[in-house]
Amino acid sequence: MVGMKIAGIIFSPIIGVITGLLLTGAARKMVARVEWRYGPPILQPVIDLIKLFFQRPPSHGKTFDYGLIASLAGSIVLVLFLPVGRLCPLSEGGGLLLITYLILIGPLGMALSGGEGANPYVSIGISRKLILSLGYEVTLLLILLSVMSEYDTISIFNVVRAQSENGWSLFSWPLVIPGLAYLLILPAILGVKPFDVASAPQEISSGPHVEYGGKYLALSKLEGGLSEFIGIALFVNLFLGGWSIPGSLHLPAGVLGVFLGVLVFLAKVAFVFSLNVTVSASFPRLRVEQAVKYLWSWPAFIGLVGLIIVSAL
Amino acid sequence: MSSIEEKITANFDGIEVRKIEEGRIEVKTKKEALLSTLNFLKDEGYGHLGLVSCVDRIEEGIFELVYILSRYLVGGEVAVDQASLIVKTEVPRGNPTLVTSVKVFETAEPYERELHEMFGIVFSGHPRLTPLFLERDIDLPPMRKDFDTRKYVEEEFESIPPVED
Amino acid sequence: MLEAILVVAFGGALVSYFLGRWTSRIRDYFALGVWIAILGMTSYLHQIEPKISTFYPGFLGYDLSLRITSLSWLFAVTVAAVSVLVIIYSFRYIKGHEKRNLFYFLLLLVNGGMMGITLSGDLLSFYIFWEIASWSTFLLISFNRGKALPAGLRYVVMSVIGSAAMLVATLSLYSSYGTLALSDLSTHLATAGGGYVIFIFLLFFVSFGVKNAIVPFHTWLPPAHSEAPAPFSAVLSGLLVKMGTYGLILIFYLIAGMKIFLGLGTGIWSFHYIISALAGVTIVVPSFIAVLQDDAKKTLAWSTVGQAGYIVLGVSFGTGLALAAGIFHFLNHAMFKSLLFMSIGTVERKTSTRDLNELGGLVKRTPVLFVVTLVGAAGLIGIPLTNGFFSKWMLYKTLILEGNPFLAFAALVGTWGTVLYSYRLIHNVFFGQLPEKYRDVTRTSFSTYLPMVILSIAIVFFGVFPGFLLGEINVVTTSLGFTPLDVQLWGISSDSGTVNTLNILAALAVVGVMVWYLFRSSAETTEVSQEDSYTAGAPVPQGRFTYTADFYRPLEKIIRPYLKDRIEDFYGMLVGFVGVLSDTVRRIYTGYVGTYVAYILALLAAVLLVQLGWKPW
Amino acid sequence: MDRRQLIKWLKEPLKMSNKYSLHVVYFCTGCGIIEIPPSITARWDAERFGVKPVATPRQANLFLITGYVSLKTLKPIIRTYEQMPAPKYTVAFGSCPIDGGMYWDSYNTINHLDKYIPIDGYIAGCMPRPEAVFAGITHLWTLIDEGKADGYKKYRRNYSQYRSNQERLYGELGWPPRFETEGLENE
Amino acid sequence: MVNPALLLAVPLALAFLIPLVRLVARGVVKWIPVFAMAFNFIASVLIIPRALEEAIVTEIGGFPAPFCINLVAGPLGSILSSFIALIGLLVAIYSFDYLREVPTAKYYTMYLLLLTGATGIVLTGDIFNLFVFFEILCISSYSLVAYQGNKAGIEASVKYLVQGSIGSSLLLLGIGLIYGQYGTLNMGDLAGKIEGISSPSAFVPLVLMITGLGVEAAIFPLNAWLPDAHSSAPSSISAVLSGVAIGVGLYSIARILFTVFGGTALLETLAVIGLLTLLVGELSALSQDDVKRLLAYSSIGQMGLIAFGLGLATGEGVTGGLFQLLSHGLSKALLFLSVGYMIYRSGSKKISDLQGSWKRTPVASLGFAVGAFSLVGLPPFIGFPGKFLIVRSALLKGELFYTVLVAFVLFATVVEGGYFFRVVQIIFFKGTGGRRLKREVAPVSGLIPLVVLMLLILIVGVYPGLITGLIDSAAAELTARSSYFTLVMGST
Repeated sequence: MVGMKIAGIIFSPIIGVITGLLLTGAARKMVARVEWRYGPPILQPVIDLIKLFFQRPPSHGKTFDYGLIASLAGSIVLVLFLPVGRLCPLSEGGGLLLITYLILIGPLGMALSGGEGANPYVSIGISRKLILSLGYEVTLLLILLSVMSEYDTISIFNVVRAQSENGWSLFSWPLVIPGLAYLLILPAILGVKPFDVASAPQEISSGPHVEYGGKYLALSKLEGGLSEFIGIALFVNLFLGGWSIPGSLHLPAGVLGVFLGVLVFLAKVAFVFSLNVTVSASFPRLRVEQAVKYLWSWPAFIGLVGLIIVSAL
Repeated sequence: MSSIEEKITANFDGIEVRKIEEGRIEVKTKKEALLSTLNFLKDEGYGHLGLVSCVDRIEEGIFELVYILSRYLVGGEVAVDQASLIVKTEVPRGNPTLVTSVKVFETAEPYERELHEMFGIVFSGHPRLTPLFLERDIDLPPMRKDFDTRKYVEEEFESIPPVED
Repeated sequence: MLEAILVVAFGGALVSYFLGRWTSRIRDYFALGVWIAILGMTSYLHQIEPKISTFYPGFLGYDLSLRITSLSWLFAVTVAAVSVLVIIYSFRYIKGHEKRNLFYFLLLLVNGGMMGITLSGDLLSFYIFWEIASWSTFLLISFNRGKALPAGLRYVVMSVIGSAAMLVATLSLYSSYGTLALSDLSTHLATAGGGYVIFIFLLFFVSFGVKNAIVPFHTWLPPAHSEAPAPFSAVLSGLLVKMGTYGLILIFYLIAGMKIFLGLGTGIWSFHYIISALAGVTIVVPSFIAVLQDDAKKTLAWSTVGQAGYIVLGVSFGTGLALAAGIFHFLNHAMFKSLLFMSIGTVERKTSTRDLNELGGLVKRTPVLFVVTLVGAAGLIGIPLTNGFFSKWMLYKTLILEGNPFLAFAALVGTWGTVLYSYRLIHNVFFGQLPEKYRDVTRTSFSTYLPMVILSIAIVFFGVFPGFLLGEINVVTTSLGFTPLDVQLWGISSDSGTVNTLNILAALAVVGVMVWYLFRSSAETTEVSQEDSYTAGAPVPQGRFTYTADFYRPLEKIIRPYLKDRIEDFYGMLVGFVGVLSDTVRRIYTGYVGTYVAYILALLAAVLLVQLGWKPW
Repeated sequence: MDRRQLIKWLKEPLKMSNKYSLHVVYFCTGCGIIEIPPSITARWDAERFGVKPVATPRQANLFLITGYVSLKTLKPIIRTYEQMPAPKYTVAFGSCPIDGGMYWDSYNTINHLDKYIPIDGYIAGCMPRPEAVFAGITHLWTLIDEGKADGYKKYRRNYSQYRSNQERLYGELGWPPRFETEGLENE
Repeated sequence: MVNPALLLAVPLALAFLIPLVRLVARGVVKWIPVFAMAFNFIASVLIIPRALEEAIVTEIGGFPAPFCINLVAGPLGSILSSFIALIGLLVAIYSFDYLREVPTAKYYTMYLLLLTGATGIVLTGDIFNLFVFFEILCISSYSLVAYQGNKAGIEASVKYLVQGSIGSSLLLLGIGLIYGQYGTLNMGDLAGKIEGISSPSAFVPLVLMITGLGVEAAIFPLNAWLPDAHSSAPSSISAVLSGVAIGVGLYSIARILFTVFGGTALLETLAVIGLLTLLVGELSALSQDDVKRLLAYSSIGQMGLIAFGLGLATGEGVTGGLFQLLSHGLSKALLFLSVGYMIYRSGSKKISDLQGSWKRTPVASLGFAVGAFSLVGLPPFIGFPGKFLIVRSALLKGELFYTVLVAFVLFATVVEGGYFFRVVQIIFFKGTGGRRLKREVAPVSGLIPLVVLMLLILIVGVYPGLITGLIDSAAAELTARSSYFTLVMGST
């Protein structure tokens, strides 16, 4: 078991970061394909990163640097608590409640560092980000609570293990409703096109990133990719049964099993992501009020109904 | 309903009214009578001041200011003859000063600023005769015919040396 | 020892007043010395077995006694510690004020009253110290002129109503059991009828609810906290509001005992569930009202109402973990809320404004203040390495696993309201362009930021090693009859879900260093001033380039209509009614002698008539 | 991504990454900007080459000036150029930035833009078509390869001359000099 | 051994000596009331220990018991007389040079007469003698109310005169009926003779006497004179009136009800009327903007509270009532004296003009705050034990009716807190914009009574045990009707 833990500690952040980057690359490719364009090579984000790390950017002070470092560190640490396939190094460290709070560190770190940039676009971006997060957080909390009270545990590892025994929760009765609600708010959690009010390049010249130059932009791109990965990984773990394969066949034990588990997990993540990108490629950007009004109407209602049913059963 | 020409000649003396072609009438007036003419025409329904521009007749030594008025509504409904009226006046090149027509037509304000900047015509009573387009203050207003633009470019821009390593 | 504490506390207050009239420097250090001595004495009482000592034998037929139990020790030490820090902070804050001796006298009186409340052994001395603390709070709230007066009046009327309720409850307890000492009250109450217990609980709930600002009684708190002088509003919201919690725990668990309190009523309509539902409402609504406030102190005041909701929810939910979470959150809230009030007070003193729409850019002028406020706000939100997180985590865990997710949902949504307003506090005060008029803001002096630094270190230390506090709390909960929690230094480990702050710290540290190294090793950066910012090529407009006004305007448009405070209008209507009543009554004295004589004869005739008619006498 | 490419990547990642990831900030002055939308969208798709428009000069490393530069727009151009992080390249569209083009004798147009900011490459044509833009960009790649696209180094080296030219043009510029002007011939 | 009769004789003699002394040496005049009251205070304090074991009964006029006028100085009488003497002494010192403009001898004579009347009522054992001293008290207070000579003063005293005289005549009518009925005027004798009050022959005189005394004791419908009288009288006088005069009136009602008629049934209605007075007093005080009127209404309220306490008829209730009587006397005297100071410096009686007076008159503002807090019943001050005893005895009766009444009492306390704290806020924290007459600093001699009263309020508040012992025995004497009878009659 300890080997798995160490493997987890080393590999799951790397997997997280790489898949994050690949996801952004694939997203740009898919959006291009939707627009009948060839689109950049999949590894374009990697190239961008290398270029950005060589640029000599301006800095606005201590918080400008360390806020961003804290934000990226927070997101990477979050991946340690999230089961990536079978790798879940710190699973007993606090479970879903800790994850809901760790999710906060990324955006808050970014907001702190952007804040010192002293640019009005940053303030507008941050206030939109927080309002939007309030919008989708109401539904997300309803979903998490219904999952936790359904499986009667607060550790996400138990949730995934329970799903590997009796089927994915997206297709089990009471949890299909929260699953549906989660799908509705997924673009808002990822901050993708219809809901990317916070870092809209055209309106507020990419909000908090307005003053980010070379390595600052690189770190924020890494953190962006990672938080997208986390958003989808949470969905996959809660509703698509993490590393479990549908039907009765089980993964072989040992290192091969772990490897396969990770692959299955990543496949699910890729599928959900592509579903999401096609949605986002064809939607214009909403205003903040419209986004919050939408998020507080249908998804919240569905989430509430889910929670009532779960707590009634 | 007598045409506009008789009306103008009836009311003002020392004014020439000429019909260039169907729908365009030219009115030449003195510098001093300009405001009263504009007022009169505005009451006649020529409520829209299209343009104020200036022609530099260097050989006669005058600036010819051209006001283009047009009329859309007569007594409330659309006017039949869409005639546009061209009011001209002359100002000596020596000291080109004229009373501003902003009091009659507010829309004249930016045009008069531009004429002041480009031709150096001083409109007395104008709310703000500040520079409008030019970034630097040039001693001779550039649109005047005696302004040699090649010499100006030569002095100002060519004199700046290219950057050698 | 207990009597010594109280004598020193109240004596210190009096002496500091007269000392202050002579020289202010000696008074400051004297007050500090008094309270450091008290802190020493209380912490010396650590881990002693509970003992009772009567300090005043014959007060109107009772003997007033003091009593030290693990619960009262915990509250007493917190009171002493926070008041030491507040006194240090108010050296500089109140330096120029003309009535500073009065301020010191009242501040020490309030702290002494709170020490008395926590150490009192029977309900009468509890009531006496409660009253002393209340009226000195009233004087301190209305200390600054202007809007502080109506706020002080509103506070004092509600607190007099609360104390009247407590007086009736204490005396009806006395009339039915003949004794007021806490220890033997619990034996009597065990045999009491359900109706009587509910009557007593309701009365006590009214008086403690007023002090603890639970929703129906919370309307006095926001104006009072925002108008009181900063050091006192730190004490007010850090400690005084929590005396209500101490009272609730005292009545529900110590006197009535767990069985009775949790046994009242069944299911949804059980007494403790109604209080937790009320606490849930107290968490959600004030947190969102706090988001829309423009005045920094008002935001903090509304946030105190919200956080007090957490504590009451923990206390009234009924499981051992919930009570531990409630008490732990009280300690945390005392730390980070007094820290935030002190820092906002310093900002207000430096820039003479606390309107969030005008402040900005102070991070460059006062970096220490920024770091300290950041830690305080992190504690308020509950970022994992701060102590706020740990108590909230415990509360959610027990709420979910005990099977009522809706309370958990209310608490979690309240947290998100906290995230919004605490980030706005940081952003609007410290970030954005530094306006011209704050260019020459000086750095904070040592005696101002020392207490804040100590508090921020405490927040992070207890966030990383909660075991120290949890050990104490465990002793308290077991003494109240709950099963002890399995407490480690780094957190709680139980089969249904453990949290280990050490591995969070380790992970964050390692990953942080790696990211810092990656950051440091890439191309070096050039320092740039705040004028050099992206403005699409145009020059930076001086003074009009900061956008922190109306930070959450889009959200405000959506939720403003739902947050109208109907309770406040109800109270306004009540006061209006009393005013009308008093006007009509005043009409009786018409001013004509004829009517007065008529009154005399009317009374005489009425009495005689009644006697002739019905012979009642 | 054949083997030769891989070796090139490993040998000089800076050049390669700069070549294949040009984040562009367009300075839409004059008539050139109408050529940019078609070059980004479906038909010509600049993103194939890693050329992506970005919101702020801070995030960009390619500065595209798309037309004649009047006296009033030169100031924002200088500010934007100086706000971009260090390895940056500038490309000018059309003939007007070269020597003023058809406005060569106008009192209001800047004739030789490279007297005020370093220009790495020009794309000729009185508004070049998207194909010409891509030709320009691919040519820029070769310049980067040979290390000749070092406009930003030249600017820093001869900043005093640039600065004096700018001040001669405007008199007083309104922002302090970006680099210390005396004695910076190293670099 | 001090003969209680001296307590009356000395102040009376000195009162009439004052005009003579004024002819001879003007300066000495203002010292005489101080000597008189000092003597009274020392004498009554000396009487208390002996009176505790066994009440001192002295005959005046040489006749045997039922026919002579006898003074009964029991624990109740001695405590109240020492209380009256203390307040009188302090106010005498206060009005040393407070009324510098027109302190003619008439002020001091009237003042001494008022106090002798009060002491006489407290000590007397004979209802007619009670009426005589009652008259002395009323007449002297009429004249003192009009002392300032302004229009409001005269009008208020005329109203007071009209109602007072009606009250006295009713009292005299009651006494006549009783004398006709039972042939004796001695309280002890009457206590023996009157059995029940249900028969009209006993009930009618009782009601008449109570209504008569009620006018002076400010019971609800009868107290219409009090707001004008107390607010337009000079502050020192209104301090004595509120502190002592109405308290003594209430004592006489209690004496009539408890010992002479033994009408315990009527006590419950007394409690209800007391509550009514409390509510009316507090509510009408809420919307006042003249500070002395506010204090006058609060005196009505407090009298109602004391009547409510006495009306509880249990031993503890009466103790609470008497304790509240003393605490009200002290606090109200302190309030009126400090208000006198503040008005003296700020020039107007309006509350809004008192703002910032903490800077002009710090001691007086502190006095006002202490008095206000003790009247509202906050712990370290004397008001708290008073209110506590009353509320405890009401709850101890256990009936629901009384708990409801207690709820009303507490509502009244809240209202009282409301207006007192508003005034305290205006004095201390409103800012220094108030009107400021350039009168010089008030004389030091005025501050001594304030400080003494403050100390008394604080010490008795913290250690109520000092006087609760005395008050318990006084309450016992009041409620034990038969022992009074044997005391007075048995001694012959």
